[in-house]
Amino acid sequence: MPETNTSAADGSLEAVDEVDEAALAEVMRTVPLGAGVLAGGAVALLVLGYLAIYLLIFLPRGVVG
Amino acid sequence: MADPADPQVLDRSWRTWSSLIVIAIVLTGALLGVLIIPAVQGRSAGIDTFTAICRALGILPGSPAVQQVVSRNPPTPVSQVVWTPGVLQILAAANPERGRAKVTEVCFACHGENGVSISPDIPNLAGQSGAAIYKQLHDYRSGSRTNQSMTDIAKALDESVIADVAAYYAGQPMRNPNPRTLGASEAAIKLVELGDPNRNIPPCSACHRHGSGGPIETPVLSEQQEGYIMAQLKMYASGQRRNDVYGRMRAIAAKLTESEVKDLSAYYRAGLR
Amino acid sequence: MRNAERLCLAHFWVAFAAFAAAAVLGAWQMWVRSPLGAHIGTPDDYYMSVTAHGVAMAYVLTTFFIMGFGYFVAVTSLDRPLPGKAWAWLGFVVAVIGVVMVVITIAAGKGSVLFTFYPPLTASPWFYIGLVLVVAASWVWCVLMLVAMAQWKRHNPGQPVPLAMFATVANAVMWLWTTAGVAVELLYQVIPAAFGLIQTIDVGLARTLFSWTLHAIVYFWLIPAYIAFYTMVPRAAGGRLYSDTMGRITFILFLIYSLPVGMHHLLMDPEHGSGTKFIQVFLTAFVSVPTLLTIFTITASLEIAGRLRGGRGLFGWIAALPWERPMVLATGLAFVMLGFGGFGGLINMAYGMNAMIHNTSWVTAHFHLIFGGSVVIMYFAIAYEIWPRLTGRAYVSLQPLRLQLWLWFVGMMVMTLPWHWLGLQGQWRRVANFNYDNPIIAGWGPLVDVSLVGGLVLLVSALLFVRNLAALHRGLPAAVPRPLYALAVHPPRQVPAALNGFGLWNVLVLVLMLLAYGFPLAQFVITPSPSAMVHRIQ
Amino acid sequence: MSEAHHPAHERRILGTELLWAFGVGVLVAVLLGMVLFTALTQNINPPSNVERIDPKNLHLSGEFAEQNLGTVVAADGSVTTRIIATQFMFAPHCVAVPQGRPVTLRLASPDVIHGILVTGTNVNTMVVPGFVAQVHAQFTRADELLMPCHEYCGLGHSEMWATVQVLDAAAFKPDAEGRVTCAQR
Repeated sequence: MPETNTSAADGSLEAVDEVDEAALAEVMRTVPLGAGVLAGGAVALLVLGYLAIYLLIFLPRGVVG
Repeated sequence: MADPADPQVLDRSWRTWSSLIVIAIVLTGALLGVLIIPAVQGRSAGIDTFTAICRALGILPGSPAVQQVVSRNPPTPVSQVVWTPGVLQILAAANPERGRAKVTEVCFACHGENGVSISPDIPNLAGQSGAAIYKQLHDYRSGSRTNQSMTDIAKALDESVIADVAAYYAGQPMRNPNPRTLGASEAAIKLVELGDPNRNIPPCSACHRHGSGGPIETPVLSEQQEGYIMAQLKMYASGQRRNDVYGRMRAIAAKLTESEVKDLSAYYRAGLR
Repeated sequence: MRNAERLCLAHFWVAFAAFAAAAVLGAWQMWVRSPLGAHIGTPDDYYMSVTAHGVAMAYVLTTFFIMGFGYFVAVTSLDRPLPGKAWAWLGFVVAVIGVVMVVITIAAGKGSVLFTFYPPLTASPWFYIGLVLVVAASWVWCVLMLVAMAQWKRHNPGQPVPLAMFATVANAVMWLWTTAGVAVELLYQVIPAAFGLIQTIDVGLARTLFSWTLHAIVYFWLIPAYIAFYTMVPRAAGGRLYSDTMGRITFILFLIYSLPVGMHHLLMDPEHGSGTKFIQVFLTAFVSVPTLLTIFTITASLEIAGRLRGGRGLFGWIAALPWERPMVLATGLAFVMLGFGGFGGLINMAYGMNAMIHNTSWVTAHFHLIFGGSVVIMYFAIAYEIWPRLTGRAYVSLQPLRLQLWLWFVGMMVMTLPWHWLGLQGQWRRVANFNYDNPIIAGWGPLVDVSLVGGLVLLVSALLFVRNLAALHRGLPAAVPRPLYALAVHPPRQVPAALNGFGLWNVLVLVLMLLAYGFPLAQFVITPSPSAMVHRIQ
Repeated sequence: MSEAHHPAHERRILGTELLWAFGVGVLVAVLLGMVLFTALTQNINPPSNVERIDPKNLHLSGEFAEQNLGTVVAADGSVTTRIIATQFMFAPHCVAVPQGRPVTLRLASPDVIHGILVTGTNVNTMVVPGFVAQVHAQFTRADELLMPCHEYCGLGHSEMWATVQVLDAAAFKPDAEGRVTCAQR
């Protein structure tokens, strides 16, 4: 399939795709530190929310079974 | 020694480990849910471990954590009719021709030969649901519902004749809505189509029209006699009539005002739906 | 595209037409339930509308979109013509006939049993038969996907199947397993009852069979979004996929763990023991694993892109991402909604805690966020991404596309956050109107109004979406766009057979289903529970 | 081969993913641990009675006949409330329960699927024809609560709700037969 480079105008959906290998090797030294912190933080919030609902709303409403 | 990069070798360890992990997970869940939790809960509630495990599996009724309650004594039912496939079979197998014979012998005098009654206080039966007619005749016969003339008539009928009569009247054509009576009140239309959430009143049409998916025995209300509906609603409200299972109509009728009873009776004389 | 454009476009347009109509109905439903629209429309109208909304969104939008997208992926990722294109068109026609039957029965008021059926209530048999036709057509699609992958493998021995196609086939395999439950329920219980051939239904059995389908079907809807995450988003952002292997493992985990967990929809049901419920709750916890793996892998892929574009520091890469591209923007918004929706889901699955929110607006909020939010916004992004390839035309501006995505996100959040709160207060589901004279319910009124605003924003967004796509058909012809699929940082050269096919996983699914559903289903076969009389709405 | 394409680097990526997966495992363990802990220490289960009953003749005799419905205090002091959920109402439509005492709610349906919740509490169950649904609960505050049907049961579903009166010890007075009915307000 022929590849045609379109301009980076707003009308084009296309991502600039030619990833430079050297640049990639460079960023891979840090990746996925930011992602780990971000995703880890988000998931930690999720667990905190879960525990909060369990302990602060569910259990005080009384035991069922 | 095999090359560790060989796809076959790679695959063998994938197969083994993934199978082991997946099965270990589900067995852990089963061990906890079916053995450990019920055993511990049962012990704290004084239920033996075997019973608690059977309850957790659903083989025995009850919670593994709570003693099961004991049922109460049998009382008198408000209606003896039980809807089963067998009863529907009887209705489906009924013979309208035999029903006609009975109708021309007895029923026609009040309900008319084709189901249009002779008086506003006697219900029309033309096109009525067979199940509804069957239920009422059955209830008259068993004494769940009483009426000076109907009780004696119904007691003389056996099950198959009841079904035949029900089938005969159910097969009679319903009359077309009478345009003269279409001017129903706003309040009645609201009750029929919307009900009143504030008073716990469901829309009448949720049960009383064809194909509403409501209780099997509910009569279809359309082109019905005004005086009859009014009388029945009043008898339900006072508890004089009580063959509605679980008091569904008693509860609703008790909440209706006098003018609503009048409006609804007028509405169903026309039978908009 | 090798002439599959028309096939894909036909599927997509049926999907999106149903979507737009359902969005209108959804907004109307919210209005009549709110204090502002009290006493407008009858319950009959409302349940007709809810049934249509559910059927259109859950069965028509999803099935047609997934089929169209599957054909697109098969042709583009394998770079081969689609096998059995005539069969694909036949399936399309059968599915459309099914939809027409369903629409007619619902519009006639003979289908008001909602899209989840609730036997012993039954609708007109043609309602169910229409749905069966849609499902049968989707089985044709499943077979074509399997054939396409098998043919490709024959021509490329030892090569790893492209991830997009691997995931699509995972979805097809899962769907074949998934539909077994509802197919048995419909063909063995509900349709005979609707025709009057049987007068009673074993309700416990019917609910258990439906639960077999009920959870995995959601993952059937979801997998296209994840295909976009793994195979389109990294390239759209200008980076690489962090790990191709994790992608394969994720889709395999979806296949095996979305099926033996459906009984968590029956946690409040009296027909199963607490122990058999616990087993499936235990497994349900593991169905969160593929999503949590995806969150990390995709965030890492985006980090690669952001850093390649000059982002620095711990979070600087986030600002450096090309948020002006719809695919990237949709992913960011989808992740936020996935976070909230996933949070709600964790509460739902928590065994005893389910009692706090079962059948309340909390649950409605949960699945609108997960499905309507994160999944459908990715459907939008996928459509925006591939529409130029299908039509050979280019957007004049991406502005309306971004506006539409933002509106969808804002509308969804404004609608569902109040629902969570209302659910905790006990606002229950599936009612045509609320009695705002009651002091408890009156207190809910303001929040219901807020959620209505969210619903109206969603309606605007839905209509704008259809407009954006329709406008492109009249756009300027453009050159063939560049490749769509992302490369991995380490493109797979060879993968173990386990990660290149589904034989092993099918065996494990079978084992899990036997352990999870074996006894719960067998109990109804050993001693059928007392059956209930059929109640016909027709 | 650049550094990023080195097999060692590929293994490092997988190692990082495994580390994350380990974290996910910890998360799953925490969630399940919470469930397990409350199940073992507080006996919290979902309502799972699995008690079969024929819905077709519920009204004829036995505990779900009309006269047996409502709240009753047994000789041993245990409180049981029997409720019928039917199209489109509850019988009784007002349920009296005691504050701060264990109550067993037993529900059955003679027709189609229903379900109940009690607002602001954890009381929740499906009512499936063919089974007795049972909830063991304690109501903490004296209050008047709503008990709606929360599962679609037909065209009158929206109007199907009952009231729950949580009565304090002074107001919760059984009659000679042990029955307790709602206070008129």
